[in-house]
Amino acid sequence: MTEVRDPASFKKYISPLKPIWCPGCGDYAVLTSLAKAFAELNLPTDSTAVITGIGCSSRLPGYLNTYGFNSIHGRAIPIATGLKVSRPDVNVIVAGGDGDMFAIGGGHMAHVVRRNVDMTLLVMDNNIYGLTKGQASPTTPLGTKTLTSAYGSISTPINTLRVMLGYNCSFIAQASSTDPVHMTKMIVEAIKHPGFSYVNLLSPCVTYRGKEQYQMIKEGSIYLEAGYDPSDGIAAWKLLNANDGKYPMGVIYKDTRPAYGTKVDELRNAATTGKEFKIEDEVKLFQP
Amino acid sequence: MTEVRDPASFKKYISPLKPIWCPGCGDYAVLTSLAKAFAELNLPTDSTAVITGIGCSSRLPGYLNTYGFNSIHGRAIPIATGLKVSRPDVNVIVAGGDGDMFAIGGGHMAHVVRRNVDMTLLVMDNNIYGLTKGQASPTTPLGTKTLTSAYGSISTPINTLRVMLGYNCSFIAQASSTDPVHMTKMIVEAIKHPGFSYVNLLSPCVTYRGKEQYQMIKEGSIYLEAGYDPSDGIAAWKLLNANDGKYPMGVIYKDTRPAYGTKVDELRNAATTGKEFKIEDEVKLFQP
Amino acid sequence: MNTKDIVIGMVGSGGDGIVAASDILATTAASEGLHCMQFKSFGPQIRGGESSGIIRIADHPVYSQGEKLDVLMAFNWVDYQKFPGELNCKSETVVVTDEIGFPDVLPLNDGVKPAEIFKIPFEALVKESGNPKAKNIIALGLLSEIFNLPKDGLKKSIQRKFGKKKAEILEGNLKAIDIGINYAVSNKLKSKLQFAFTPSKPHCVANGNDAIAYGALVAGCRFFASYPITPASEIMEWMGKELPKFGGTMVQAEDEISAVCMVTGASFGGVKAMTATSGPGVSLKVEAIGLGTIAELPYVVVNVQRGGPATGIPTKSEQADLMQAVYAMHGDAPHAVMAPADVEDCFEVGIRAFNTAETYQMPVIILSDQFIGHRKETVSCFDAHKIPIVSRKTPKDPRQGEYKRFALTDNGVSPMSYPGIKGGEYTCSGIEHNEAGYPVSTHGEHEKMSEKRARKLDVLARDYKFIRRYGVAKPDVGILAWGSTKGAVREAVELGNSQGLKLAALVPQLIYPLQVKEVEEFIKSCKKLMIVEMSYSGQFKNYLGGFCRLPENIIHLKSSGGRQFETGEILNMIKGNL
Amino acid sequence: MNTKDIVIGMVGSGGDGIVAASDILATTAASEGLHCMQFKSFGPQIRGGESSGIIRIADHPVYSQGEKLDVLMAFNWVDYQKFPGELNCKSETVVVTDEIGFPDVLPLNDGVKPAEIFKIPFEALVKESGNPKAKNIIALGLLSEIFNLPKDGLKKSIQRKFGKKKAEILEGNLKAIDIGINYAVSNKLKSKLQFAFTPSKPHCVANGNDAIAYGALVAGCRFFASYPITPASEIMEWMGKELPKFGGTMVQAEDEISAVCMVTGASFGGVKAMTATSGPGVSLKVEAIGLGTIAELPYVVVNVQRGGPATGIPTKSEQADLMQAVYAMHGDAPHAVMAPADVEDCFEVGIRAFNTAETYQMPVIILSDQFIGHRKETVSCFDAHKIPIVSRKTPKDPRQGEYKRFALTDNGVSPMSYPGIKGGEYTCSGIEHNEAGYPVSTHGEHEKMSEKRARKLDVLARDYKFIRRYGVAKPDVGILAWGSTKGAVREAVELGNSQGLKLAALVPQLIYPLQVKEVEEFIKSCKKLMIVEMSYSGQFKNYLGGFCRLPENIIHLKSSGGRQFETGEILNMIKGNL
Ligand SMILES: Cc1ncc(C[n+]2csc(CCOP(=O)(O)OP(=O)(O)O)c2C)c(N)n1
Ligand SMILES: Cc1ncc(C[n+]2csc(CCOP(=O)(O)OP(=O)(O)O)c2C)c(N)n1
Ligand code: SF4
Ligand code: SF4
Ligand SMILES: [Mg+2]
Ligand SMILES: [Mg+2]
Repeated sequence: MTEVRDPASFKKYISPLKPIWCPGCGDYAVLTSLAKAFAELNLPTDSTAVITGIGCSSRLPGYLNTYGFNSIHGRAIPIATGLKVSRPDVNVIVAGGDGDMFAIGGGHMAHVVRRNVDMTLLVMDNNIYGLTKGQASPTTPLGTKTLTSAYGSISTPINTLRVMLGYNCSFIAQASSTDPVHMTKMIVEAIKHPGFSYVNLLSPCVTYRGKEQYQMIKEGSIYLEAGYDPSDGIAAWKLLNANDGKYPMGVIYKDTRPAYGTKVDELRNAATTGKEFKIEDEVKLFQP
Repeated sequence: MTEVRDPASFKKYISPLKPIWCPGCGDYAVLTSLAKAFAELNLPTDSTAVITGIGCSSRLPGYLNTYGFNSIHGRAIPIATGLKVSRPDVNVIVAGGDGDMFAIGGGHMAHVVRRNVDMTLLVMDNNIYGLTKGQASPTTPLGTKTLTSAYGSISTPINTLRVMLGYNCSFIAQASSTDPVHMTKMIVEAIKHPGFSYVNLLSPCVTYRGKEQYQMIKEGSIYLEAGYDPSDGIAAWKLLNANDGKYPMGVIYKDTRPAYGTKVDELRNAATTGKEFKIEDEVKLFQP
Repeated sequence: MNTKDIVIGMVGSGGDGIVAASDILATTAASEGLHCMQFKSFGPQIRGGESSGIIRIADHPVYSQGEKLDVLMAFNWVDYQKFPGELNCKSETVVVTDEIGFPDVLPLNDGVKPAEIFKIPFEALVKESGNPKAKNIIALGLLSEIFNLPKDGLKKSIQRKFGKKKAEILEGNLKAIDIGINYAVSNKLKSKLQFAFTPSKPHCVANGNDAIAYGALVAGCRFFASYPITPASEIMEWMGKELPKFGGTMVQAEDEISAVCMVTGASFGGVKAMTATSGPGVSLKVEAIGLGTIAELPYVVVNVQRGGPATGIPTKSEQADLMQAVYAMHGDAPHAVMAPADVEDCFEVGIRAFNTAETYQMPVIILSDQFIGHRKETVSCFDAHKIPIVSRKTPKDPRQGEYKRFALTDNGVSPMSYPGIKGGEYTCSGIEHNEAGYPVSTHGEHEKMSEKRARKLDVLARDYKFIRRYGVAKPDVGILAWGSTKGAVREAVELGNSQGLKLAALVPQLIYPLQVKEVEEFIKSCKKLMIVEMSYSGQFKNYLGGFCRLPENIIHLKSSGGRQFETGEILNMIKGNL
Repeated sequence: MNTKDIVIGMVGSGGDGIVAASDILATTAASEGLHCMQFKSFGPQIRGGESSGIIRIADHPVYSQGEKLDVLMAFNWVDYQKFPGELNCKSETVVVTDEIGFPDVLPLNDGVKPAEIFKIPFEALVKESGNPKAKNIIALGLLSEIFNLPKDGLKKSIQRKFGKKKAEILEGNLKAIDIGINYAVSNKLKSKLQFAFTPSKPHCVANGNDAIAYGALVAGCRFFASYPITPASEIMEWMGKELPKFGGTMVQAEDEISAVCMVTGASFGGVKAMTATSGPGVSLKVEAIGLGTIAELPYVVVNVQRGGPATGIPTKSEQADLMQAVYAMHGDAPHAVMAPADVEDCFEVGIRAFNTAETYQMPVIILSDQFIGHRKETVSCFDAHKIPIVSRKTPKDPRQGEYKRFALTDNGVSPMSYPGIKGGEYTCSGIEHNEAGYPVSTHGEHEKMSEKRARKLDVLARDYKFIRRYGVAKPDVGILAWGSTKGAVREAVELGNSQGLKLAALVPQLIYPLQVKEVEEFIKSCKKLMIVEMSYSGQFKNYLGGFCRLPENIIHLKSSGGRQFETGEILNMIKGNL
């Protein structure tokens, strides 16, 4: 589907560091799809930054030749926000696990959405805490036995797509490691979107959720058809409330609000009203 | 509307401490309405606890004769969760401001909702940070000039009702300080609801948002009619996406999922399978 | 009696305009070239509650809030009693008060009887002015006549304050001043206490929070993210207004964690960045600051301390976040802590903190406090070009795959790239790493990197030049203090020495790393050591003891917050220990 | 040579079953009544990467991981080199290894040449077993024959481990043991090093994390909330399984802030509660713990320390969260810190921490570390009734409006009510308050309450009875250490004294408040003081210096984490300083 300009050019985005990921982990496909998206968009490595928290998935930046930040658990979004707002010229990708982004980091989500900071969030959702070796995550299905739910999980999982729609996220899409070509396409669309874009990536954890996860995703995937209108919020809501165990794949919702950067520019214009300010003149503020 | 058993009996819930609130603050009506709801439900002061964070609104517990906790900014929900889960016999009310609950405390919301802890959340929403003297809050309208938005706020406010619906909150209602009788009624229904219930209380801050807030709320209030079916999530979504500047008043959404306590009980049954455990026998877990 | 140094306390209810009046007095002092220090205190009520203000005006520099009040202007005595320990009178105090509600027994401490009492028919005067809100301005007119405060300056200040409003408002206030003056003149209200002053060149007047903000702007700060909190919010509010004028951005974050993380991201992006908060906020930022230490990111965190622990007393000052600033981060986490000691120092520390952060690539915590942050003080006009501005060292022409972000160097500082620098691409991380930034987990590599990061502190402690020392070379009593206690300490040293004592004080600006050599030399130079601090548990003493062998018998003046040390109290303790 | 004390290192790749093998050896030792200490180490790979295990087995109690390896069982040498500094050989080390991939030059430190080398045709033996996963079990059979390890115990352990699985799995593993034994017998593989042991009554075997969890359960903990983190997650996982059996609840919180706040709520509700985490988690809990100190809420926070700062080295041990545990909270925030020194101590500290929290109504931080938390160790069987359980003091028959939650008392402790107690209704808060719990903001009331809260620490330091001291009464060198370094220190003291040195050690269990009297007495009793700690910056020394005047010349053995001290290294440093 996606046409990569030079089929091999994505390799220049991949660093020599060997991933610590388990053989078969869904994150390998994310890494490659992301590099391919970079290649397709021809993003320069030096003006692109991939910001993550902590988790298996959050190791991502180390395996890329762009600028990267493998920070602390749950804080990729505010770190990326600080970077993007102060350096609007940098292409900023935020990535992380379901735990990183929706448990400890969940409090930042409503706010990055309402600011509509122009960057792309990739959640590598495996329904488990991988790095810490198999505890329940916010998206672990009810009843699942994990290290921290010995008798089966009793908390309803978060439907993250629905939650993002509730926040009024400017771009919402879904893809999975079972279909890397589609994943690349979704990432490209998300990066192109002006404003905050979110792509949920179903990325199996073969070690703590089993290889069956691949099968499950494959069987549940429903690709959105041409007739689907992602600008219709009511339709999107209905889609995400179907409760049919299916995974809608594609762009689920999209609007055209102005991004934060645009609003910051307007604010600066309002503040300066065209004037030039000199740092030493600020002392006037303190004169009696 | 609401029938208080003994019109004066609510007074026993009010403590002798004089509120620090400004004259005219909407929070006075919340205090009285809550006391009246307690009276209506005849809740014993010693088995009722009101848990808040920090803010003008969060001073609430001090003015009540129940148990109370005026804790730290943004943490009322997890504190209340710990209390309720470990002491299911206590009636737990969580309350706080729009900043307390949706800025610093926002990360807890999705999780208390998915656990569906049986308690009632009252957000005293004044669209501003009152206690710190007038900075923008997550619900401050776009363009508003505040101490921290000298050139007008540039972040889209959170539609908290819509966000809670996105979380799949088990009970969502709205009331306002302009109509304390209706407020009492909503609080009573929320407390009665098994599972997590949320009531958004529009409570004007006369000092930092002006007395006009009362007028605005009064004019914008639309009471949900008898025909409205709060169990219909799609209808609720449509209502909250109307973008007509109106405030729907009443029970907006309601479902019947089992509460956390019920699930904990089931889990315990699964763990014990009817057996009695002795503390000293646990040593067997360490025998070779 | 003529005085060149007068302390005026004012107290009243919400509508009385106490704060506005004392602000006007501060501007008056500054515009007449006098020196002043002014601070305010409020009751718990959000609005309309009791408030009080104390202002000290002198024709020489002042370092503390002064001793007890020379003048107490009490609109009413119920409110007066809501500030126990804050508005302390003595038998020389002159009281100006409303004739209505004058109590049979004045509720002053220890039955103190004031030297003079002027009872004023405020109701009538307000009626005369036709403006129910003019009481405070009338009072200023009265005070200026009774105590010979600068009347022209006062009118100028009124002009400044109300000049931009409608003409009738300005006129009304000028009239109110005259009503006050005229009443005093016609009733021959003249105190024995007369303020004797010679006007000179105007000073600037600033509070510590604004001064830090301006310092940061001058240092090159162009990104600021924060979350509102008393008593630090003014920094954010100032930044929100001024940064956009210089192409910068202030973001109000959703919480303090987010704020420091935004700053982390900006720093990673090569932009000078700051966040400001108070104790509760720092408590939340601890994890991220730890990240800054190992990722070696330069940025500044301001803590305007308030009473703790937890929510504590948000509107009052304390010095009990010291240990937190130094030690809160888990692991060995090298960073720096600096403390301004007065408002002027806030501006300089604002600049030096950025210079330090950029030079050593580490987070720098500025420990201010409510006393400095909220008080207004006359300062010599801030010079944006006094302190040279330092920016981080970047790699020259780095090559991808070869560039070592964490190269081991003599001083521990490695050239740092950021997005936009071609070939400098690297992955920044909070995981222990090797020189290239790749994750490692052996003791050997951890030890090497721990050593590298710690080395930066050694170099900083060695190279930091500013040492603040007062008094004689070989003191009988030498005082170690920090931050806002400097004021009373400095004054105690100068007053004590003028009385024939031999005192000295050392007040470091760089708190961590401690400049052990300088501190130990000071300690050795003293016959007896005194430590003064506003922390019940005596954190500064504990802190110093961790690095220096303290002498066995120390005079330790410590107190929990919510008040300020007085010069006399320090001197008395010294005298009692000589 | 016969030995009663053997240290066996094992290393291999992911599928090799190193960890399982060393676990089986630990159970074997415990079931034979021997003593052991066992620990593991992994490469960065999430799964399938290299792993290593070291186990020390002896017929007497062991306190440390022992000196260098007596036996190294290396499945391959590429993996061996991924653990530099962890699998240290000496010239007496006996090597057992695969004949395939045997290198020309063994990559041992400093060119050490092993005493004996046994090359094993593992491929053939695995083929013989018919089970590609049996390599580790075959190796155990081999080792047991070569070094005379307890064969019966080994088989019993296999039985236990696989007894609940399918019969063929059990049989396959028993067969694998025999294949190993038989190969060694028929090839006369007998080392000169023979383990000489006398079986006795079985011990328990536990890791520190499980031991703390059980201690807490015994102490009455019925609510536990936490967020997963290495190396603390096992506490939560244990609690999740066991608490529901006793009517308790484990909640996996959305983050660490939430976890400690849930615990705060439970404590407010009168329920004993705990949370467990590691450094990054504590960094996030700081604000809430501060709340616990002023709201005077009893609960327990466990920090299983790992390498810092920030993410640092999650899988390795360090002792650099000490200052954080004591000082991270803003304001003066009285609480207690306790440190277990070994696995058995974890159980006791688990109980004592709750007793302390409940008695003094304050948060108690348990500072464990990865070394204790993850290692398996034989312990005398935990006695649930050994330490009396303490619960909080509640008010008798309180009356609403009269009950004073924060009543000033002699020891600072005020009777504490909770929901359900009629008349005990009060508003708990983090705002400074008076005795009734109402908000206050004056210095005077703040001082009073600061004093009350601090007093509890004085009483605790005075009344805490457990003092851990080893060695002679008047040592030439006295060692101060804490936590997991106890092992090597204790062994160094005993070994040194057996060699004619005069050594002693003090290892406090109560870290904060410091029992200054006892520590100072100890210091005075020593000719020379040594401080041993696993922190690059030397936090323990800084900490002690804050409260005690330390002697001028201290022997300071400090190191960043990621390794353990060896007995010999401590003794050598002592000898070099005598
Ligand atoms: C503050 C903090 N808390 C906890 C941890 C431990 N931790 C590391 S990764 C992780 C969760 C990993 O799950 P997820 O985010 O879903 O990523 P995955 O590994 O599944 O890709 C946790 C809890 C940490 N590093 N820091
Ligand atoms: C950790 C922390 N950050 C910041 C503050 C300062 N603070 C106190 S209340 C408040 C916000 C108040 O707004 P809201 O929650 O809407 O309550 P309101 O006063 O409007 O009722 C803030 C920022 C604090 N006390 N603690
Ligand atoms: S543990 Fe799971 S998520 Fe982590 S690397 Fe392995 S397969 Fe991937
Ligand atoms: S500041 Fe606003 S919210 Fe606070 S008490 Fe006053 S009116 Fe109410
Ligand atoms: Mg995950
Ligand atoms: Mg509000």
